[in-house]
Amino acid sequence: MIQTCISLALGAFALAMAMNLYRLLRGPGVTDRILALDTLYVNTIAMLVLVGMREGSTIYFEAAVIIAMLGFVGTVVLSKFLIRRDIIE
Amino acid sequence: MLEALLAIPFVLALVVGLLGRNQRRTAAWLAAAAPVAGLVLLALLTHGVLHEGGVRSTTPWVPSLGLALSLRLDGLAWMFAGLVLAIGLLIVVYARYYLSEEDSMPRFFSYLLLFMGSMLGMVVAGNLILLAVFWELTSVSSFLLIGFWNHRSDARDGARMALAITGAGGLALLGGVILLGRITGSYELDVVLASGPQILASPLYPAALVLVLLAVFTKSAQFPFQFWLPHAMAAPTPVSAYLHSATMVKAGVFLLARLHPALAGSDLFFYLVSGIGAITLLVGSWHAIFQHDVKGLLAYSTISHLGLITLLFGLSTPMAVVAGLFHIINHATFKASLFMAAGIIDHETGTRDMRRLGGLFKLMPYTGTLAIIASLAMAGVPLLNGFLSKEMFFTEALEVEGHTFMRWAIAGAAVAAGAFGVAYSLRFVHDTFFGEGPARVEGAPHEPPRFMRIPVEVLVVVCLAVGMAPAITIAPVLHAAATGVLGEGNVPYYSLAIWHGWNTPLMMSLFGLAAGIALYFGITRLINLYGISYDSLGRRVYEWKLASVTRKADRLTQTLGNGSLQRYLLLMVLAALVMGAAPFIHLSLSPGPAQPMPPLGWLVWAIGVGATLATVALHRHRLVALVVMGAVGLAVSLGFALLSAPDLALTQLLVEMVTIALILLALNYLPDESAPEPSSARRWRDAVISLAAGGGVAALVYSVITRPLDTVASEMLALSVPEGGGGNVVNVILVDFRGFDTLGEIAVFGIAGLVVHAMLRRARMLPEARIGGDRDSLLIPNLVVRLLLPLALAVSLYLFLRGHNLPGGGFIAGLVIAVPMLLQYVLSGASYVEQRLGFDYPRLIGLGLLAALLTGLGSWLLGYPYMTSHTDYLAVPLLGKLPMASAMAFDIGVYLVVAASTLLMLAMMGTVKRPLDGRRG
Amino acid sequence: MELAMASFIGVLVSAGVYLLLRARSFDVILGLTLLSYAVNLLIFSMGRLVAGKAPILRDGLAPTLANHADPLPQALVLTAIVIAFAMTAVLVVVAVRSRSDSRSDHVDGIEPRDKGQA
Amino acid sequence: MKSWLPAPLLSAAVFVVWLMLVGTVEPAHLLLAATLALVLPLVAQRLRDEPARVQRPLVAARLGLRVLWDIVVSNIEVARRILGRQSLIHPGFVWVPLDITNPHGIAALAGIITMTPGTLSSELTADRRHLLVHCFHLEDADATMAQIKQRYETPLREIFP
Amino acid sequence: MNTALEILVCALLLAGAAFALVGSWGLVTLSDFFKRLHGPTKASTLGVGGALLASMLWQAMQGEPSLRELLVTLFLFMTAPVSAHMMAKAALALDPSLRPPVPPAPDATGGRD
Amino acid sequence: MSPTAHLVIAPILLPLLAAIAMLVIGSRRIAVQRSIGLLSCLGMIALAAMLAWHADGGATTVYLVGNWPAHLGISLAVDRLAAIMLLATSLLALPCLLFATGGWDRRASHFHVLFQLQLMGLNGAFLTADLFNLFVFFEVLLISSYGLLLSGGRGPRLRSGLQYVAFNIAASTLFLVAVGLIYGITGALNMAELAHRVAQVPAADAGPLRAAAGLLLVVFCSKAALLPLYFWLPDTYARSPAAVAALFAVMTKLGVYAVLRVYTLVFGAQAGALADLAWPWLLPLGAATLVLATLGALAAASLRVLAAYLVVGSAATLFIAVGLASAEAVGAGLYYLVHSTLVGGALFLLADLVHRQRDNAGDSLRKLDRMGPKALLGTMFAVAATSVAALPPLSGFIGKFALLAAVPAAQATWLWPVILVSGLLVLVALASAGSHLFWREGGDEPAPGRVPPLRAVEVAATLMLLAMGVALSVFAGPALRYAQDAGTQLMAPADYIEQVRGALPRPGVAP
Ligand code: NA
Ligand code: NA
Repeated sequence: MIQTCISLALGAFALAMAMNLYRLLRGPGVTDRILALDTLYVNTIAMLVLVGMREGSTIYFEAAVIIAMLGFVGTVVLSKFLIRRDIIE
Repeated sequence: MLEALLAIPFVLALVVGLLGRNQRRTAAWLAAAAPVAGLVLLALLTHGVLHEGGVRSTTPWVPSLGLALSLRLDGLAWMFAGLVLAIGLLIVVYARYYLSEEDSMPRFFSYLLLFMGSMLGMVVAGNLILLAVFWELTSVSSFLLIGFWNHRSDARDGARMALAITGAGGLALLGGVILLGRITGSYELDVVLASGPQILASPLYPAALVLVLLAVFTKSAQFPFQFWLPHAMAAPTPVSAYLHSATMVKAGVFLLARLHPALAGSDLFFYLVSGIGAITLLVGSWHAIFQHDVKGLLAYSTISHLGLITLLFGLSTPMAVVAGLFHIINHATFKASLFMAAGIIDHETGTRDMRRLGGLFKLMPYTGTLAIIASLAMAGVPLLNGFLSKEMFFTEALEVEGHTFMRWAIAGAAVAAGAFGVAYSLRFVHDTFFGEGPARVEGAPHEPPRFMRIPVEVLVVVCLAVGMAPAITIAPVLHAAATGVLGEGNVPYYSLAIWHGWNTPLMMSLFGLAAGIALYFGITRLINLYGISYDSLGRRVYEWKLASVTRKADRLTQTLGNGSLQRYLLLMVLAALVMGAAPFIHLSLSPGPAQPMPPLGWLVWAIGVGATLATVALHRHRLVALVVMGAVGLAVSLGFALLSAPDLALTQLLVEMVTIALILLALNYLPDESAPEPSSARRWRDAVISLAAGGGVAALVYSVITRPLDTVASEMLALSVPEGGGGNVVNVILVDFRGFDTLGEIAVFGIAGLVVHAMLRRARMLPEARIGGDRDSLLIPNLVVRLLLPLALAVSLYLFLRGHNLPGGGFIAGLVIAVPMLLQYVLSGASYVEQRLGFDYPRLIGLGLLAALLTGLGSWLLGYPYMTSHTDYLAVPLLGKLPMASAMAFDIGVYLVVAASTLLMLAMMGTVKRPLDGRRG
Repeated sequence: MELAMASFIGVLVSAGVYLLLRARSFDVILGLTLLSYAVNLLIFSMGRLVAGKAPILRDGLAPTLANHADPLPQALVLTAIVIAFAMTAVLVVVAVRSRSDSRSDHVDGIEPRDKGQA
Repeated sequence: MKSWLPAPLLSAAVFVVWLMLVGTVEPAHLLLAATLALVLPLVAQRLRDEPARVQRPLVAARLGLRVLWDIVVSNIEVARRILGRQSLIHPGFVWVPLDITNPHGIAALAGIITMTPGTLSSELTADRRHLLVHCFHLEDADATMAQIKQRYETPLREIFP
Repeated sequence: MNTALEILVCALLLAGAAFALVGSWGLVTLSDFFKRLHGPTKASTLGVGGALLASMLWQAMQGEPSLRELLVTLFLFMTAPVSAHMMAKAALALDPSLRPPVPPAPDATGGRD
Repeated sequence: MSPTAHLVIAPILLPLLAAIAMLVIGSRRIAVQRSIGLLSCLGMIALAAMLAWHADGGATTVYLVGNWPAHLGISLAVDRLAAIMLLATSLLALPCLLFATGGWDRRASHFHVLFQLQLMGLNGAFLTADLFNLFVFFEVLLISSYGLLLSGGRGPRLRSGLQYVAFNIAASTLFLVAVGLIYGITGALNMAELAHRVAQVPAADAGPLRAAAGLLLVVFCSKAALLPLYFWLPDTYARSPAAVAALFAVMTKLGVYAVLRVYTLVFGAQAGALADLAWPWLLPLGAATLVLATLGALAAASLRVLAAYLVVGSAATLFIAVGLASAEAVGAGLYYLVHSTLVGGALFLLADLVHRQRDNAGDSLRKLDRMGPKALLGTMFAVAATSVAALPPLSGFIGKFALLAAVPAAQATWLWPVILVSGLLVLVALASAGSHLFWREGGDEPAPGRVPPLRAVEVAATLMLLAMGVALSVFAGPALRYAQDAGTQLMAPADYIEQVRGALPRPGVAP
């Protein structure tokens, strides 16, 4: 049962990511794309965790931690660029 | 002794060259010492030459090439060496008084001695390659001598032309002697000269002959290469007298004589050499008549006499060889004296233009007499040496065997050239010493200093002595030389009497004399000689060729290397396409079975491909493209994660973050958009090429990865735990199996930091655009990120410590600390962070590299190769056994370098100064 | 799976090469970045594509290629990623400095329209 | 005390995070965690002007639970609106005047506002007196403002005085 | 017990997935940036949070209890607001007209204490 | 393990250690940096000499880094070829560094560190027996070269630097593609192991493997500046700082080295279906490059561009030697390689001296100007030019003669003219350049103080390189013998393969 649920959830997250991809490619604004990328990252965490569950493996954990902890870096620097252009002042 | 003979001029050249500009006397004395010493040595060697079949010595140089410092003094070499040294001595004396105060005497004599040594080396070389070596050295040293007055453009041009032509000949000679070496198996002259029949029979003979003859014809100014010699007259007169009458131009005919036993005897040789000789004889003597420059006249005369000698060697009969050798000596004496006389005239009047000269006999009768005697010798008037060899030539011309047409042609040419020779000799004498003039000359010409005349006197005396008493003066020398060429016992009988009765040659001589006189006066009657402006066709062809080659080279170079990176990269891509596709003309791709695709894979594929295509589509909008490309990175790292490569996934993620930050930092100084491209054709072309490249790579990849692989990695898996001490095989490979790669990798990474540092620390750049207003403190993100930092440190340490067994390791850990630090920079500003956490990053990089280096060196102490890892368990009370792999210490180095270098790059990018004046650039 | 990987690599190469051949330094940087993704994937896939078999040894699982993906290409890719990053960093800085010094972000340091006059 | 344990809460966090990471409580790791808990905040401290000091742990815990609950509730609420008709959504900005002055408190407030779906803290004025909040569906600006101040700011002012 | 837990795990998974899906759906369909910005917070809170909780429970059921997923959640909860905040600021920077005027400062009594 | 056994790796570690020492000590103390750098260079010469002497026994010495068998770890190997390359590099490096101490090293940040690391990269590339490790060392030396080229640079140097960096990154990318494919097909990276496996590769894999080898060839040829991949070089070299450009004289040789190593060892005569893969391409391309480089030299507008084209030409000449693929030709090529490295370096140094002595015209061959100490510079130029133009008796002549002698009759009909005519045109170009620079004067008298006096170290460094070239001529016998032995060794790689594959790790280490 759980395996089925995991697969369903994976499917849902995959679909979510596909939708993120749509927004990423479609835009229209650059902030939309940043947002899409950010969401893509966040959904990736869930995906990695779910794949780990499905395979009974813990090796995806590090990637999940790294994304959770540092995945926002891209968003922050891109936004900072839009705010100030000079990302390190 | 032979070595000493050769060494003296070179050593003295060096010594003289080092003298100061004002040490003129010392230079002259030292310069004179060289030929004097040489003549003494030569005299000492004479016995060996005349009675012991020559003197030889060999010092190995490059044995594997058959190149040895073989010296060989036989009769021919002896005669030439004598000529070089004796005339050289006279030239030194002459030049001592000829050169003016402005001319650097040490430099002149240094070059002159260099030339003298080269010439000597060429004549005494016993090895063909060595001969070629000295041959080229004469070209080089003559270049320096011709260009001695280098403030004059004619001197520079003349020197370059001479170098180009004779240098080309030298290269041909090199080719020719290599062929001879291939035929005979040796470059040693003794061997080669003894292999005449073998050489003539070889299929390589024509090529070898043509190459050698190219050298001969260029050096001895034979048609059609004769044009360089008149232009070499821009040289100081001593140089002309020495190089362009007595010695260097004789190198060609010397080579003909030298290789006569090896090369002569074929029809090809006969027709080529005598034919070219005859043409040159006529062309040279005819053109000599129309020169206005005294030295120009003498130069064309020299060309013609060299043609005569060449023709004689082409005839190849023993008598012709003797005659050729004889004329070499004779020409050297009278022509050198004439050049010196011309030099005196130039010296005294300031011009060599016969249109302005004239009537000098009244002003300098003594010099005039000497010059007239030498001219008569040149014209082949009886009782002078020129007459004797010319008679021998006429005799030989009449005895050309078997070729009726050639016999008549050559005999005719001989008479015609004789007449021309008389004509130009007359012109020389008449237009300088008699008639009207001198006009428009500087000062009052008078007799030159005593010592300037002596060399001329000596040479004229030789002309007279040889002309009147050949048997006692020149006969032994000639015999020795002829023996050197023809071999012991092969020298024919000949008589050097001045009177052979009323025979055909004498008739020819007399006819020529009469015809020459008639010709000269006829010409002066018919046309105004002074009105002819003369320019050599050869020179024009040469210059046009050179100019057009240079121009074409310039255009081609500009077209090819047009400074366009796009072109260079395109060529690389095309080259790769060609090389990648070439095998499949014959071979085919044969992929194996593929695995089914899991659904998640399609998602990742879609993200990757979609984002990649979007990146290209949007690339002109840079920020957007960058955002979209971020998803490509995510797809790649997801791919890694799903395909069993957690370490890669982590690394890719982290590098991605830093890369984006870096590129954004750069974007601050770049335009927001790429300028539109003018050419859509180019875009389409590039698109097609790109598709081909991508398709090719994809096909290759597909065909490779669907086939089985037998890899060394299976052993690595097996050995990883027992010998590498770690369960994360990727990490064990990185720090142990292939730790040396990693050492290089962190070196690269560290260097990148240093390069960025070096390029930016003093740079001043203005951002592309500025957003006004004060900096936002970004309080909220700031506080979060500062809270995050210690936690990230903990994670980083965690990833580092367990990297050997689980995903992680020094590199990843280093980035995990660098990225939050990057955020600190972004949110708090560089100065804030630097004030509080300012590290000397370059030094940290050094320390990291040191840690890595020393860890590897540790194993030396234990007697193992560099980087042999040692794993041990350290028993610590309370904590139990801790694994202590030396590889982990290595990883500390990685960690330090990665963190320090990343931060250095970001910090440098973030702290670029503005230009002082506020403007770009 | 192999086809997907090969085609992804192919797309990356095409995109990378196309951008590499553009005239602006920034485009070249993007192109090289895409090419570096392609190369990393290429080397990686040379160990063949295996899902769920990370080369991390565990007790009870024989250390063979049947149970684990080929670790060697992974190690190579790690090195390649690092080196590519280092190179990108240098290229970025050079591009920026060149732009600043020559007032053009053209890869040849000069605007095409100025070329005739230069 | 202050010099070598400048931020006890942070130290505790490091300690816990380490143990969570390694997933064991072996003595070696306890010791290591303790060491890190001492050392890492010292490093980080150099970047921080004023450390966060949490005064009322109980209030904090209660606030935490409330936020979690709000997250669930507002998630559902927002999900419903997303799936519903777009024309019914009326987004809007609200400037929330701040009474809280502790920067950590402000940061926490902003974080909570953002994490609870439907509201998004967009900007803080330079004088830290106003927080711009974007609401997914804004019916009554004053009510929303009051709710934020009452539900979150008040406890936060206690936690971060 | 196990079944109950299993059901809980499934519920968390499906709920999380549903929220993530809705959030991303919002990202696709909502009409302007600030509205879209609200969508993903769903994904990052309940969506991922649900998955993480499920994973944690699941591991505990396997006999390998671990709190590491909690760590992921912790980090995510720390960083996600920062992202959103920064993006909002970026959008306001791009189009300053969106920003309503700052009201006058609140009265001093409510201010600093 | 005897201490001398570690000599093999020492040429890599020594410069690394020197660089580290400089970094740790800090960049402010220039005197210390100079001392460390010069000592390191001297040490490298000593090491290279010892290795060369050792290699002359004919044996290939293998060093197993990390004590792993060659196919698992990374191994280094020294044969005559490697020894020659090491020696040439270290001999070039010392004068270059000395030249830089004349003042450039103060202006370019991290100069000394980067210089040492570039040497580390070069030495590593020459020593390694592993294809991927070769890539890594390529990158080490490339990135150092970027730094050396660009540090302290502005304007035009940055422009050509951008091209150089981008071009080389693209080439490195291609390198990785090729190495990846080769691994994917053979499953190994060690070149000896590869040699073994390539010979047995199944027919189905031959196509992709040939393609991979072809791509690799493109990479090496782009480093070595072979047609059509040389166009980037002249600008870059001409705009490099002198000491750096001079050191770069060895970089094109690195490409040639890599071709020689890989295509004799891995895809050489014994490689079965892939045998002798490179030679058919190299000979015509080498000849064509030689012609074009010669034309470039003829058209060069400045002495440094001229020198750069001569570098291209010398690499092309080497490719002709390599393409002939015979022991004699390769031997001649190796001798020529050392010669052209030293003399090419000297020419760049000299060009810089000239450049600074001509206040207004620099080293332009179009503009006229006055020159400071003409006699000294002119003599140095004459010696260098004589050597470069392959005029006797200097090393260039011997190298070219050896090469001509090694051309088989079949190819001689077209190769000789190419080599000889290009030699002539180079001679013409150099004679024109020399006569323009040293014989023609014009322009204004430079303002007092504008032309700095020649610095003794710089002149000494240039003279040192020239003297090395002269020594190479005087000792041409043993030098050429060594080179030809190296050629023989290369053309029969069985011993190398056996030594590397058969090298046993030292037993007894307890992990
Ligand atoms: Na080991
Ligand atoms: Na380790």
